[in-house]
Amino acid sequence: MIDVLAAPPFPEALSSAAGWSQWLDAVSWRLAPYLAPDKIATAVAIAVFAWIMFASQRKARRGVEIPIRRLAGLDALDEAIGRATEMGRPVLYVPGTDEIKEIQTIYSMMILRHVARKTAEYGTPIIVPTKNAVVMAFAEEAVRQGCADAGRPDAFVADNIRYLSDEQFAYCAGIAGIMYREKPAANIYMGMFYAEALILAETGFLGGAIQVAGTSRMEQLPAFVAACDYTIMGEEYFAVTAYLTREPSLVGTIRAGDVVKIAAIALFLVGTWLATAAPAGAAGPTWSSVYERLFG
Amino acid sequence: MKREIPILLTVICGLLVVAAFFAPAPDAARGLQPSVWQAINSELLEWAKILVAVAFLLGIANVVRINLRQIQARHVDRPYKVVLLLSMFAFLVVGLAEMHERDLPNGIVRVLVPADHVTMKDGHVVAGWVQGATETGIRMRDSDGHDLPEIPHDQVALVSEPSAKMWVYFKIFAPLQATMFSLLAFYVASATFRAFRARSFESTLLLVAGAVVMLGQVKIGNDLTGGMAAPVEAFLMDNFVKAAERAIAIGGSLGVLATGLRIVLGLERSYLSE
Amino acid sequence: MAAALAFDRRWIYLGLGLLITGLYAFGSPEELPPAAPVQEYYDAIEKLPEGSIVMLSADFDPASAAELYPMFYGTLHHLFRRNIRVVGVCTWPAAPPFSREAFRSIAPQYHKEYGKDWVELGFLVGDDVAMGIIGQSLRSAYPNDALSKAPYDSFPLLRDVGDSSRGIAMLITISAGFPGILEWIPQLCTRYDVPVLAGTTAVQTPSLYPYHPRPLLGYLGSATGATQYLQLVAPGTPALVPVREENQRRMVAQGWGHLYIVALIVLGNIIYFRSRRRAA
Amino acid sequence: MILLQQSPAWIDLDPTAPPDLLGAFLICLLTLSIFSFLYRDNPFYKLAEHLFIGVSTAWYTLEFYDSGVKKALLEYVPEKVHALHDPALAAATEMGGYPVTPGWALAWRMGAVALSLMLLARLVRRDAWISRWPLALIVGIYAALKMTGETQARLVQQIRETMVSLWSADASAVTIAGNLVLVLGLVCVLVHFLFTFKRGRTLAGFSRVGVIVLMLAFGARFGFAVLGRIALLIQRISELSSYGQPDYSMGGRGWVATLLTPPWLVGGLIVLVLALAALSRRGEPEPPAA
Repeated sequence: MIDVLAAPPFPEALSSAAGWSQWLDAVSWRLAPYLAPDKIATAVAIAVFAWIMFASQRKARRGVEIPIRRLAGLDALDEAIGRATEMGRPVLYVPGTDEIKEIQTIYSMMILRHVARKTAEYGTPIIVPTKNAVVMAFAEEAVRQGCADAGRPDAFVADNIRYLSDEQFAYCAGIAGIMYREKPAANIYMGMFYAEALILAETGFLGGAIQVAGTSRMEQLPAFVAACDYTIMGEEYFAVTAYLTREPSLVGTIRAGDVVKIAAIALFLVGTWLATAAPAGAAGPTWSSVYERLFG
Repeated sequence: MKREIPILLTVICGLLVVAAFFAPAPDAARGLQPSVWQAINSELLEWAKILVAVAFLLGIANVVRINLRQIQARHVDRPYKVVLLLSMFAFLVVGLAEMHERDLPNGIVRVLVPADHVTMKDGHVVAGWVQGATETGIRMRDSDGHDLPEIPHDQVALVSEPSAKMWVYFKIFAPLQATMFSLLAFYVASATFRAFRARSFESTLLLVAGAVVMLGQVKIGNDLTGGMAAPVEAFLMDNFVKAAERAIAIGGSLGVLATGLRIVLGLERSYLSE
Repeated sequence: MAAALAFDRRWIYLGLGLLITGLYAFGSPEELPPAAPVQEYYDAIEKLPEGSIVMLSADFDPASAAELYPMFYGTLHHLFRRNIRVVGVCTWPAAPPFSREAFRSIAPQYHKEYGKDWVELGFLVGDDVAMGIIGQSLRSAYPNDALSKAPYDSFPLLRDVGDSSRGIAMLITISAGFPGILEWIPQLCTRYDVPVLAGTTAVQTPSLYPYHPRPLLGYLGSATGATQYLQLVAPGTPALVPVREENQRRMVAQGWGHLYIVALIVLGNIIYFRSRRRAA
Repeated sequence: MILLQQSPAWIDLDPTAPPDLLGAFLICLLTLSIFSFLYRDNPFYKLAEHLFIGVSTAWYTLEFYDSGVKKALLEYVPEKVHALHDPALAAATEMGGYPVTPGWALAWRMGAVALSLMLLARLVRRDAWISRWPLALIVGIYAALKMTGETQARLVQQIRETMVSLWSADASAVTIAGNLVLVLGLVCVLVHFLFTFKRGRTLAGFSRVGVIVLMLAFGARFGFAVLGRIALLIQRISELSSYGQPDYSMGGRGWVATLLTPPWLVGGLIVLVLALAALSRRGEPEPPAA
């Protein structure tokens, strides 16, 4: 399959950048019929990530402690619930505006279980408005389990888990109505939000409630940061569930992401150093250009 | 069985698509032909495409079911739900008729699809339904379903193909959707005044950066700041925002990688327990 | 504070509505200074050799047409003016009418022939998967075109593209969100090494910065970018002059709208801090 | 703004024709009905909202059907059956550029047909287990496609693109500062998103800087969001005002002609109805605004 005559030759020596560049040419030419050479770096990244993920999961399952840093927004959750209890007012938990197929909604249910345990411990009512009948069923289950976790199964009030509307703005108006009438002392927004984030955060702010928000959706974070007291942003959102549940598979995934991030930092710092050190306007390949080629 | 086969399907298809990603690319210059990987990849993606479309069509059944139930239950919004269903079905019928103009019986086409008009250079107008164009001219069919003699391209001055589907799109759908989203301008205005507070160092930074971008993007903002806003905004965007967005992109890719790996390796099963 | 803020938000709405309407009605067009990525977008099209094939993807719907349709319209003029051949595709189901309107009105102005100089392939369902299919083989993605429903190989232009997306010199996507430029990059641009230009909505613009200048050669961000681009293309294209002027006119109202919002932030915060001082 | 060559027709379904009067009235009515929600929820808004859901659902259905069912199955399958008997067509049959026989192409596509039928089982029973097969396939393919593509474009290549030369002889101070901000900013934000390492002072310091960079980026996003929303609003105003030209007037001259154009007529009607409704409601308590 390989036309040996047309194949670029291997270099004589590998002592210079030019030699390495020629070596890369020769190797990728020979690999091309079997594997896309520009995608090798991607394959390595996937393999390394998978390996660390499985290793960390195994470690976590064996009971080795992998620490997870405390998130300011999480401390705020307890504070918010405590304040609601002092004031004798309920806690409002909004699980986002998407369906259960959205991963953030699933994670929101795990957080809800934790929040419901706390409110049950304090004996504070928790109101959960939902935009979707399926989400409502999941939310009911989460709150019920949370109450059970606290040893207070009687604290579960089915009427407080409400289906409002499938229409985005009608759902939003319904939540605003709850904020006006029942005056929750703490509003917790966790999950996937769209344009309504702005209106919710505004209405909640005017009601004077302490507000904690969390979403991995960047578009809506500005509204939450500007109008809420604490915000769990971006990737932090996924760490919350790992932190709360300590489930080995989640912890292992977070760990693998961390290690790859550190590797990424190291890799581009080396590249930046090589690029800065490279002679300006060099004609042939430099160490920097050879290094850059490794990334496809 | 009920669980194993779906997971097996996920794993096999997933691994095949992953393999195709790394498969050699065809290269005509070197005589590398497309491999069987390209064929499998192409057909699997085609399957996914068809299934996504069919799944969406199933959604219609859901819309009908929910709204019918509300109509039956004498919901307060009952008249509106009727409008919803009627407008949906009317538009579906008109749209499907236009799409299948060539396959449908003539009587139905005559009622549901507006006639086309071809104006000739001599001012003469031919009415009928355009069936398509050949190298030499335009083929049309008359209101009885008979083929008209082909009209040569060089005699045609103007072809008018009215479409009820396009009319509904531009006169109803487009203005409604555009206006729905423009409401957000008002909501942003209200929220900025009533709730966006510089209560911490972080939110202060956010509001200042937002103001810089708003001023830097428009002429008057730049004039009012003595030409400072635009360069400051450019520096902010090209460096700070680029750094943050790149970190977010890297973090996002790790999230996709983690979930993707778990799904492709058959470890993630939550999507099956719907 | 409560008193100052609890007044009806509808006054704020009314203020914004009146301001924008008034300025749009009475403002006169004004020139914007050009931005670097817009110039790069323009230059990238200028540098394409005549006769090369570009894939122009309409990935938007009426909700964002205000920002994006002028870009699409201007880009198509620019491409035809430069005698570049255009393959039109859509990954948004509500995009085809806009794309069709633009092609149908612009192609005759440059005496461009359907099938030879341009072809419309229409909407392809599947988001990322649709882009994957297009990247793998345009022929598999679209066995027929959208206008005349004729087979792929009956068009000289598509025969020149062939199977692989490598037959395309550049992808230009006018993109409103998902799916769009952020999906085209992994599925087509980096995977098959196709350079890309993008016009995007304001909301999406910040996400593009990491990909510029590679593989994203240049981009138009929001209404500002569209106006700056039209300023560059309109000279020499009389049909674009009214579009440019309309956009420049809108930018006046836009500017005052921004000032209104900035003023609201400042005012809101002054009230907030004064009431806090009083409370303390 | 559209400049008309001739006066508009009452109704004209030709998309290339100048906007017709009926269309103008509809556009103005629907646009202003949606805007009326800013005052309060009302029947105009509700009607427009439900019409929007109905029409948009139908539009998406038509397009999905056209691309995913009509072209991919209803036209594809007969075409390949035809190719079975036509050697010229058979020779041109391929899958993703790889030549196959029409029989193979058909057989493969039958897989999609079978899976589609399994999906349709949901019409009969919502929890039909057989419908999980096609769902599993969709999930697997999307996951694989996104995972590989995004790792290349957003991880590997983003690392590569960060390898910038920090300074060179001819670089300005601003460029050098920018490069430093880019590289160090990226390091800090990535460090902020490290979760499983104990935080000493160094890590915490990096993380603090990372938060600052993130906040600036969120601010920029906020500024751009405002830009986009206001642009949409201006376009609506522009479209309304294009129908306020004398060409669309029902009669009269001067300002009377303007008042008799669709936006003013429709707007007046909506204001009148809402004002009457408000008068009849006087004395009742105001419900909380959304």
